[in-house]
Amino acid sequence: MTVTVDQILFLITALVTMGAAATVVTAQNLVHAALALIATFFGVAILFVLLQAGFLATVQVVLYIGAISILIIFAIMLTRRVMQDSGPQTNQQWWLAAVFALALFAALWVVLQQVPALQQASGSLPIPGDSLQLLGFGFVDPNQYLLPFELASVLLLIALVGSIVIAGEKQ
Amino acid sequence: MVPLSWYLTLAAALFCVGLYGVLARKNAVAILMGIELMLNAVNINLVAFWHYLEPQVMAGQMFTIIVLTVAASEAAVGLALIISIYRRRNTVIAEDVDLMKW
Amino acid sequence: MPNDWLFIGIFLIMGAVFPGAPILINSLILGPKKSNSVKNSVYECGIETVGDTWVQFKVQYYIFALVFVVFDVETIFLFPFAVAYNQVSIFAVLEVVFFILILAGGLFYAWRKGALEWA
Amino acid sequence: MDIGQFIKDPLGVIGAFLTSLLAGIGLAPQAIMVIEMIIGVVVIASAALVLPLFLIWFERRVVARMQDRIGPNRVGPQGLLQTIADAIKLMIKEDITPIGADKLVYNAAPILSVVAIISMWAVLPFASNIIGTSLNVGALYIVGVGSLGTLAIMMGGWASNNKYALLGAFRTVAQLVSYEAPMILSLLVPVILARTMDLNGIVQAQSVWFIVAAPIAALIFFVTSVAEVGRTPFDLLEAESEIVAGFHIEYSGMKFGMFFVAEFLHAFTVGALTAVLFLGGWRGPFAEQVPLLGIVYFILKAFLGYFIVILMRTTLPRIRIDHMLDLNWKFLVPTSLSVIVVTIVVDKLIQQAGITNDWARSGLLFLANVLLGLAIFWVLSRAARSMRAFEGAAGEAHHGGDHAAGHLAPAHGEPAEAHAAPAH
Repeated sequence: MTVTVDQILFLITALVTMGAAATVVTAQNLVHAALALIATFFGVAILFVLLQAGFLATVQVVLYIGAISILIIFAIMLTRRVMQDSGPQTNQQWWLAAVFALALFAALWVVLQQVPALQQASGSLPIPGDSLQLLGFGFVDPNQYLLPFELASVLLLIALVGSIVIAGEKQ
Repeated sequence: MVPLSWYLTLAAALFCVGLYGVLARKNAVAILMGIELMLNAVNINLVAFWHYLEPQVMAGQMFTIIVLTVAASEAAVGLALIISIYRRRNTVIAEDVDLMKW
Repeated sequence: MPNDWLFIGIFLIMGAVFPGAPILINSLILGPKKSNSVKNSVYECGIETVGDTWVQFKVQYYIFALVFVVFDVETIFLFPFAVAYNQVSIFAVLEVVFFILILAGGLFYAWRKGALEWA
Repeated sequence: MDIGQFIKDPLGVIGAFLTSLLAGIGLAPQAIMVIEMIIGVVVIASAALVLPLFLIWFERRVVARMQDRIGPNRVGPQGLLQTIADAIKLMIKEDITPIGADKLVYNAAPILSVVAIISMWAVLPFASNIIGTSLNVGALYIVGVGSLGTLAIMMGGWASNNKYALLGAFRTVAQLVSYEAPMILSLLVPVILARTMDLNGIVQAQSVWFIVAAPIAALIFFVTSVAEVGRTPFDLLEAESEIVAGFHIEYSGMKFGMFFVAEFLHAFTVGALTAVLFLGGWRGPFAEQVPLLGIVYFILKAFLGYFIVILMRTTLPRIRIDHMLDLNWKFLVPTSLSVIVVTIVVDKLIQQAGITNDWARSGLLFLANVLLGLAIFWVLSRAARSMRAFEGAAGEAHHGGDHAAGHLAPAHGEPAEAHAAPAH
């Protein structure tokens, strides 16, 4: 079996992403965890590029790296305690959590092995060149995704109002 | 070419790492970061299925954007809750918030 | 399209190498290396540092980031719509106007609640 | 080599020449492609990094002229080599990393801040066929890499282990994040008008410059972009008289230099982006036939934008942080939202009416923008009148007392500026 350039790129990206993800859940310093989270987001963006979803890769960078991670870092700074920032960052059941996560991964892996269709998918299907237009048209087409589109705006409104009510109350 | 199962395996691994973070971390913000990892794993799956199985139907990308929206809302409200709890009880350790615990 | 992204990838790497090189030349070769503890201490405003780098931040920072996130997500939806603008009907345009108005309502709420005040 | 062909498609000719040269050595086609890409990247990136050497001199001269000084005129002809001398000085400075700083993050921040700006150049169309790469999501890509700059500031401020740097970084990030919202919204308007996110496509769609069809969006984009750079009047991040220097206070030597380079390059990139999105980019007489002429037009337009940025810097005073955020959230965001609504509705109506002439379409959109501008002006004047009435009443009640209490400057140690009491 020969290794292609695609596969090498994928493996490097996957390795970096998983390393960063492992740092997110193990780092003692929360800001380090947040920066590793940003690295993970970036790795996922590269994976989207490899999957030829350039728009989603850009959205991933704009939204996750540019907005959500800033929100997370602000929240870390707002809730920082010197005492709680040092010392172990895991609770007593961490080993149980690790066992559970490993068991879940093993189960998922077994399932993946047993579905032949997943092994055979080759990725040779043609990607439509105007996928962006299809997406934009799908958003406003009543026969496609109009409802999720409008619901997303309602969801965002509720999130905005709720967060302001919760975080903005006067002490 | 990269087989589909590679992407799915990676997504499964990322999901499990995120799950570990959610279950094992003490700090509530770190728990939220774990949830973000899990949502990202889901997104990888969705985009991989779109690319390998149905590239002419935009449902995969569409769903990914909805997941992104939900992730943004979840982060906004979740972090607002954490900040609120911090201001009232001066802690962000999930275990210390046990007023409703029996 | 993959070629475009390959170019972007090379650009990002090169974009890191180009500013990194002068920094390395500066710190490893050209710059003097006579450090002492006073020189390496934190400068702040010239007098000696008091206390830890821990400051209480206003919750206002978070609120602004929050409103920004909501509008960021909104624009993500509007960009594909803008690309597909030629094909959509006038009805679809009204849907998008509705979409924007809902979020403008959120902005209006934040405004009335005083969440957009700095002080 | 055919000169006529070269004038028509310089990159194609050079590319064909390189391809034949490299194929002669016996390289695989993919390897040749990658090598050509690397050459292209090196050319664009080094041009972008050498440019600030000139920009800094230019800005210092213009600022000096505005302030009735001479400016740098000793090193080289007209002081042109002054910046190179400064760069050499920075190169032989000691590189200090403060105690307690987070080494990796501290060192990565200045590099990231340059990467964020320089990456925008990958998609800038310099001429009709001279372009790094015409990405089909170009406009959004600009926003994405721009947000990496925000991240760099946050990293630099946090890693310095310095309260003031952290505070400066947080204020800066609050400002950048706030102004990014109207910037993205106004960036959407040219995308709607061109029906593509590809920057070269946006330029090609501008047979009539988009500043005619979308003057308000152009203005908002320009103002918010200047705020993104952190230039005066939005330079609260390094307000020398208030906070020490902002997030980069602990940096020395070339690392500080990189933040400096990033700022100047960003200011020029603002001009370039405004030129691409609203001023027709490389468009001009004969630019289609002779792409090299397009580069000249593009650079001239970009310099026009940069020049206006410098003029703004020298004429306007710094605005207070609460005023700055009010301007953003209570004026720019609602205005850009209404511009988008007006644009999508009016443009669709024009399309339905079957008007295809670009001038007619732009004229109608311009008319809609003027009406919108009048409406905004009317709302603003009413709001100002009611505000004055409210403040006047409050002032009467307190006998001109502490009605300024509600407007007290934020509590981060900067001196509260004198609050001009309104006459009552």
